[in-house]
Amino acid sequence: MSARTRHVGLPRWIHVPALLAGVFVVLPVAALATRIAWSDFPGLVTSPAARTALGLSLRTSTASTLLCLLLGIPLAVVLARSEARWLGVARSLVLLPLVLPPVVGGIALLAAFGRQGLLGAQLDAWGVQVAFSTIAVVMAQTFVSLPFLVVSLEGALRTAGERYDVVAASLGAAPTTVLRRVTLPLVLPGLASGAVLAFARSLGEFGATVTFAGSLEGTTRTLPLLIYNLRVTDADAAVAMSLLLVVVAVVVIGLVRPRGAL
Amino acid sequence: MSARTRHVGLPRWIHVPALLAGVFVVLPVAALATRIAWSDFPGLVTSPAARTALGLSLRTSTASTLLCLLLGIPLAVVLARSEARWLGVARSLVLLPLVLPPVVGGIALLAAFGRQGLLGAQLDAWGVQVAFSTIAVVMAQTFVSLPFLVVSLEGALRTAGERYDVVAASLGAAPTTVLRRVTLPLVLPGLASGAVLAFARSLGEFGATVTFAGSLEGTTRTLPLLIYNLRVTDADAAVAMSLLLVVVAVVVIGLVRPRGAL
Amino acid sequence: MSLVVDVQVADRDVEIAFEVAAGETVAILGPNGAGKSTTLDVVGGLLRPDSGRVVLDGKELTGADRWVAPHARRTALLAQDPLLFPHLSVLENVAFGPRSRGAGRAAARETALAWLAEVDATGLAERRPAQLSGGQAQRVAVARALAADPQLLLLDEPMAALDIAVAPALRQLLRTVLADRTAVVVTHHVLDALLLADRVVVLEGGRVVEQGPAGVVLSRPRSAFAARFAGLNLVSGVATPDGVRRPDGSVLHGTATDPAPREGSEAVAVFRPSAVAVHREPPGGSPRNVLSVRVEELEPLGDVVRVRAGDLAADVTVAAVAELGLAPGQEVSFVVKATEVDVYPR
Amino acid sequence: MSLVVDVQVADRDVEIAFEVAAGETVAILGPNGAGKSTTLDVVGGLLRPDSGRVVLDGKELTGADRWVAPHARRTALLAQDPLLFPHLSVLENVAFGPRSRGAGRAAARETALAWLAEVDATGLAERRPAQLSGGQAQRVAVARALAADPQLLLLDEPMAALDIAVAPALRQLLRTVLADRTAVVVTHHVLDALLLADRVVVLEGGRVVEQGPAGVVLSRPRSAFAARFAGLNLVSGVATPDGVRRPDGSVLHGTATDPAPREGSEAVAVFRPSAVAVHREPPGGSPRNVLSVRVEELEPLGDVVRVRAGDLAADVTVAAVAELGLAPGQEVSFVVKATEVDVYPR
Amino acid sequence: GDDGAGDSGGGDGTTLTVFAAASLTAPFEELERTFEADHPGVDVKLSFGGSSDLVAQITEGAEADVFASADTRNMDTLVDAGLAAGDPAELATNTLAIAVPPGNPGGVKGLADLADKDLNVVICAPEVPCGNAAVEVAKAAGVTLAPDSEEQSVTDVLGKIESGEGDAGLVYVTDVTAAGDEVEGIEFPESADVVNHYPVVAVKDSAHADLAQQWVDLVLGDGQAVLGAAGFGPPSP
Ligand SMILES: Nc1ncnc2c1ncn2[C@@H]1O[C@H](COP(=O)(O)OP(=O)(O)OP(=O)(O)O)[C@@H](O)[C@H]1O
Ligand SMILES: Nc1ncnc2c1ncn2[C@@H]1O[C@H](COP(=O)(O)OP(=O)(O)OP(=O)(O)O)[C@@H](O)[C@H]1O
Ligand code: MOO
Ligand SMILES: [Mg+2]
Ligand SMILES: [Mg+2]
Repeated sequence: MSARTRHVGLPRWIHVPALLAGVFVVLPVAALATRIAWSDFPGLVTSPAARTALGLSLRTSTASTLLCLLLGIPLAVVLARSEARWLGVARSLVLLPLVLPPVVGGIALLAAFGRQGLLGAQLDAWGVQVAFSTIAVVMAQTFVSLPFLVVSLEGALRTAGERYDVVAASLGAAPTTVLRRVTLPLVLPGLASGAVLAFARSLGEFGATVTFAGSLEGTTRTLPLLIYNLRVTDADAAVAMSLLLVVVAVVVIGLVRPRGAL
Repeated sequence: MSARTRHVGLPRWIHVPALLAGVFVVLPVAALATRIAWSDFPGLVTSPAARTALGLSLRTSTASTLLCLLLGIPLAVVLARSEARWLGVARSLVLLPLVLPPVVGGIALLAAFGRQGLLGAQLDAWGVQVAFSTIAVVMAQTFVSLPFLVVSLEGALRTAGERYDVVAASLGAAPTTVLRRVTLPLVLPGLASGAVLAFARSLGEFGATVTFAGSLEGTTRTLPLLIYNLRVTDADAAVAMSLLLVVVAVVVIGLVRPRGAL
Repeated sequence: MSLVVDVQVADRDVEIAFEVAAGETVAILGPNGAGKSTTLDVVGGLLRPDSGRVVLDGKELTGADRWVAPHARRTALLAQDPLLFPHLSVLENVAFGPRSRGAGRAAARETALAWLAEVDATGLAERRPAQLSGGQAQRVAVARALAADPQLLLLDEPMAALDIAVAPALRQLLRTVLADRTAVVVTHHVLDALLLADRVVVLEGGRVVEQGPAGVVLSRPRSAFAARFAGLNLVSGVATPDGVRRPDGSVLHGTATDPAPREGSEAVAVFRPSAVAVHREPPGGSPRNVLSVRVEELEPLGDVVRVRAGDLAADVTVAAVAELGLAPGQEVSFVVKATEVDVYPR
Repeated sequence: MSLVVDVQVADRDVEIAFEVAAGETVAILGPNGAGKSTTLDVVGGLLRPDSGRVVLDGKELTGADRWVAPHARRTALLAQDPLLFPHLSVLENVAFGPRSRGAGRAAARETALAWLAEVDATGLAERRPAQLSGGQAQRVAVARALAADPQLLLLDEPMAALDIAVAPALRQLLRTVLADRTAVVVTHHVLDALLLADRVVVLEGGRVVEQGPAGVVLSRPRSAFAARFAGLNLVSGVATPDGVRRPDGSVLHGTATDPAPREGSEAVAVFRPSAVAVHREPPGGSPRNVLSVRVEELEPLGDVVRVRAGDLAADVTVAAVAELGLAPGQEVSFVVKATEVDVYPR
Repeated sequence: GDDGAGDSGGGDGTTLTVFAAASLTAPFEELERTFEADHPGVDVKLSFGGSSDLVAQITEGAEADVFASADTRNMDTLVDAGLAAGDPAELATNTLAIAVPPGNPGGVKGLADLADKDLNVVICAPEVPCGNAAVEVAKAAGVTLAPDSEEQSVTDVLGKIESGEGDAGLVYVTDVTAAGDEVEGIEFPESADVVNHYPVVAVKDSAHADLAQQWVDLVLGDGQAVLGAAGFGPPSP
């Protein structure tokens, strides 16, 4: 069969539910936008509190995305390439943060890394203080975002297969070289998709952060936390910042996605 | 090249970060489990409040997963098969619920479907009251879970390609028959993965639900909301129910996943 | 159920017109990119031409303001890759067409079983496509296409993917099946064209360059491609009393056959590669044609090696290749006796 | 850089031993599933045998307690699919091997350019693999394998994916390249074995069934596969004064060649398909061998058709096929003159 | 409540929906049992949350029969929206206390210690009632608090103290009582300067106006003992 695509039409009715789905997702965001006095918008989103929170959000989300890449790439590679039986279980466990309500995720993180947590005494002895620090924010974001990266990347690795890796090895490339110069470059689109999903999820993270890291301006109060706070006293500002968040996310997704398919 | 796999070893160091990643995800959940008096566990998770909340969670998550399938399958098919330029934008928009902090998602849903929302007057006129009802819970869960289904399924559809669809059409199958008997059966594993992700996300949904649907026992108080409520007054029960949620999720994932790859 | 095709696809530079009579099988031949698959796609409704029409049995399927969807055309397209639905059993695959056309479950099953028997695959009914060998799969694909009860059967290189062991049986099957059907077959094999088709249409560069009864076109080709396809050497030029004068002035001596070409008219000289001897130096003696050529390719064909040089080919033994030290780039002489060269009008 | 292979892979029922002298090229022949790729994989370090050893130039690569990783072996494996890294340019592809072996960027680039020149692909250096034709890609793959400076080159059907137009040029290139290298080539083409290899090793069912100089094995095969591969008919039995007695008692008359087989010893009778005439009825007359067979396959080969019946084959013209109405299943007589049959010891 | 049947009037009985500030959880759950015992066939459904969330929900159309707020500001919002049936009545008062983890690892003695930067101090964000109260108390006492986190709700503050992350937090007296053994409470004299008032009102257009009023009456009458036991102070005169 030729590479050229030959098209079969879609049933016409299918556009109705598809449109409905699109509207269901987009309408609420659009409705949010109608809630806002656009003349105040610039002022609202450039207030010191907003700028501080946005800066913190971008910094922590970037850090947690990097951490996700650092931890998630090796995990995805091992999951995709090993054939051990226990990996089936491991693959299910990695999805846990996806099911846990973020607040429970925060409680779980406290149970593990809090002062009285499993590793608390150990961390204390090393002089590491995660409570109420920006590190805690990054950890919370990483915890909830890691599955996104791992799932996307593992799928891409399995799809790509191992043929080029074998060729590279037979040309004299050591395993690390194969990974760096062949395996990963080949799954770049999948990796980009995974990183975008992880970044987006980090940017929106609220429950685990507020539970595990607390909420202090400039240190732990990310944009979602500020929005939650302002919701009561300054609904306009909250809505404006929500839209800001949406815009930031769309820009990031737009910048990364065209190069690879999601 | 033969179908037989030929293996290239992984670099040995890669198991270190991979293990670290696994530990980072699993340790908190394990730590949570150590917090619990196991003798009390059965009593805690079978209290009337817990049973009511679990039942509600299972019912609403099932409903929202079905709704995701109903809306998401057509959307994914259209996104995967059409080549219109504007679909790039549409694809980005579908990801919005992923970035929005769930609480903001809830606000947005109120802005669209609440009494004072964009469609509020219209819905009121029809006598439909969605906010703060069980329907609202399902809507909130659907809103946050839809992107998971659409992203998984679209990827699977693109990977599968259109070759069999063309064959089916040339054998006389109308577009709807092609969809039902060829296109969808062929992407069943991707569809199953997407549904599992959507179900898991629905099961853990908290922020959008509490904001858009409130927290009323039996009507809108799902398991995550109950856990949040109990967290202070009855921490043991909260932890026990969190583990219950984890177990339910793992069982569901385990039941569905072996048949398809994620 | 006659077929009239007259279509233009501008961006592929394709302009093709031909007809297929009711019950007739036409083979489409032509080099890669000639427009063969494009033609089948247009007829099957998978591609919309820029202009032109496709008329099946008097009913316009594609026209200026008419467009019948692929599934409503009653044409069945069988590609070179069998593409059996992997999630259905063999029986369900074959029953797919009848079911899609509205037959009930039991009726479709019966039709399917009948066609499976026809292709000698009854025993495979319950298997999944993954459990079939390549040849079995292709046979089932044929049954599936036929069970859809098409008014017109379109086959795109139906045997290209088959290994040498199963091709003959399938060719035999198609021969029976196509005998009284309207069909269009794209093929790269002379034997297929000869055994399956009543007529052949030869495409080159998106145009029909030659057409006619299969036997005539393949034994007395007039176009370069048809000659190469039939495994014959063809030299075209102007008729002389005892041969053909090429554009460079040299004359290839041959024997004029049946309608002898008028002197001075366009004519072709045709001879078989096995009639060509290869020499390192031009040999002496006279009743022979000697052509100086540069070897371009050596291509193994069974126990002989085909030596290609430009448009011409010679078949020699493996031993001769070794003896002459033949290799691409070498200058050699192709020698062919005049009695082996047929000359006829172009 | 001699190679010694003596390995067993139990679950594939493969037990193979052979040697390759320094600078020698060995062709591995054999039917599908004979263990050819398995052998290359073991030598290349992609598969660990159950027992046995692989020794390259005195250094044990695979042994009872020794295992050199694929990337440290200095062997380069070139598969039939070129598998150029799609994200790298042609130049970067070719430079990949040198870079991996530790060469600096500039040095690797220079090596790569030299090899690209060697395969006549300098002009393609900046292209992406997707922008290459199949033949160009295969040429670049050869350059890439050679640039890795392997002590041993392993080629697995390097020309199987090539269309007829580019195969000859690549064959020519490999001929030059392999002339003074230690290499193992898996091939299904007699011409490749003849032109590229010094020696051939024939595998069947995971065992070596025949080996020897390429010319000898292909012109005087002793195994059924080698005969089929060389396009020859082979009948084995016991030597009689004027031919070979088959197990069924019938005698195939032929001419004993050079070392005439001792009467009563195992011997083979070999003849070319083109020496076989096909008749519908057994003909009268005597100096001929007449074999009654049932036609199994008709296979087009250039301008002749190969008629297969069991282990035997006859080449006839397309016209003869039509005239005799040949079709699979038919009972016919294969007739071959005794002078066309070579008899020699097995 | 024990079944999740309907929105407002499930089964053969009647459902009374009470929206109440989260800090009222324990006493209201006890009063639910009392009320249901006195009104056979009536199912009381309680919805707890931040007062401001609850007001927002009611204005967005949630069907509530009674609303009990943790502060007057949010009650005013409801009244201004015209959703209150009559004037709100005060049902209790509440004051702040310092919550510390069991054993008081930070050695906290009084409000002044909450200015210690070396301690992990957790308070509510100024936007929520308890945070507003914390700011006022500190101002009145002339103490500059050094918070490590300004939480979204009392619940979040208690969560940090229970888990031992925080050494000291400012919450309501009643929250300390509700949390039981998980935290220790330290009362401090300056708390008297800032008293939080809890108003309650029946919601306008309630389908069960009578029952709603009866709930209000219960809370203001017999319920006072239960509220007192939970640590609340009596309504201000
Ligand atoms: N999708 C397409 N868009 C534009 N041109 C195309 C497309 N597909 C094919 N073509 C061009 O149209 C011409 C005819 O292609 P077609 O596939 O019909 O050839 P073919 O005769 O079937 O060749 P082959 O023997 O290689 O299958 C070629 O020049 C080809 O490059
Ligand atoms: N991964 C595997 N596990 C078990 N057996 C295998 C595996 N791969 C191949 N085999 C078997 O090993 C035998 C040798 O296979 P191999 O691939 O070496 O054959 P080959 O000679 O290369 O054949 P071909 O000409 O088809 O490439 C075959 O019987 C095959 O079925
Ligand atoms: O409104 Mo609250 O929950 O008492 O701070
Ligand atoms: Mg084609
Ligand atoms: Mg092989």
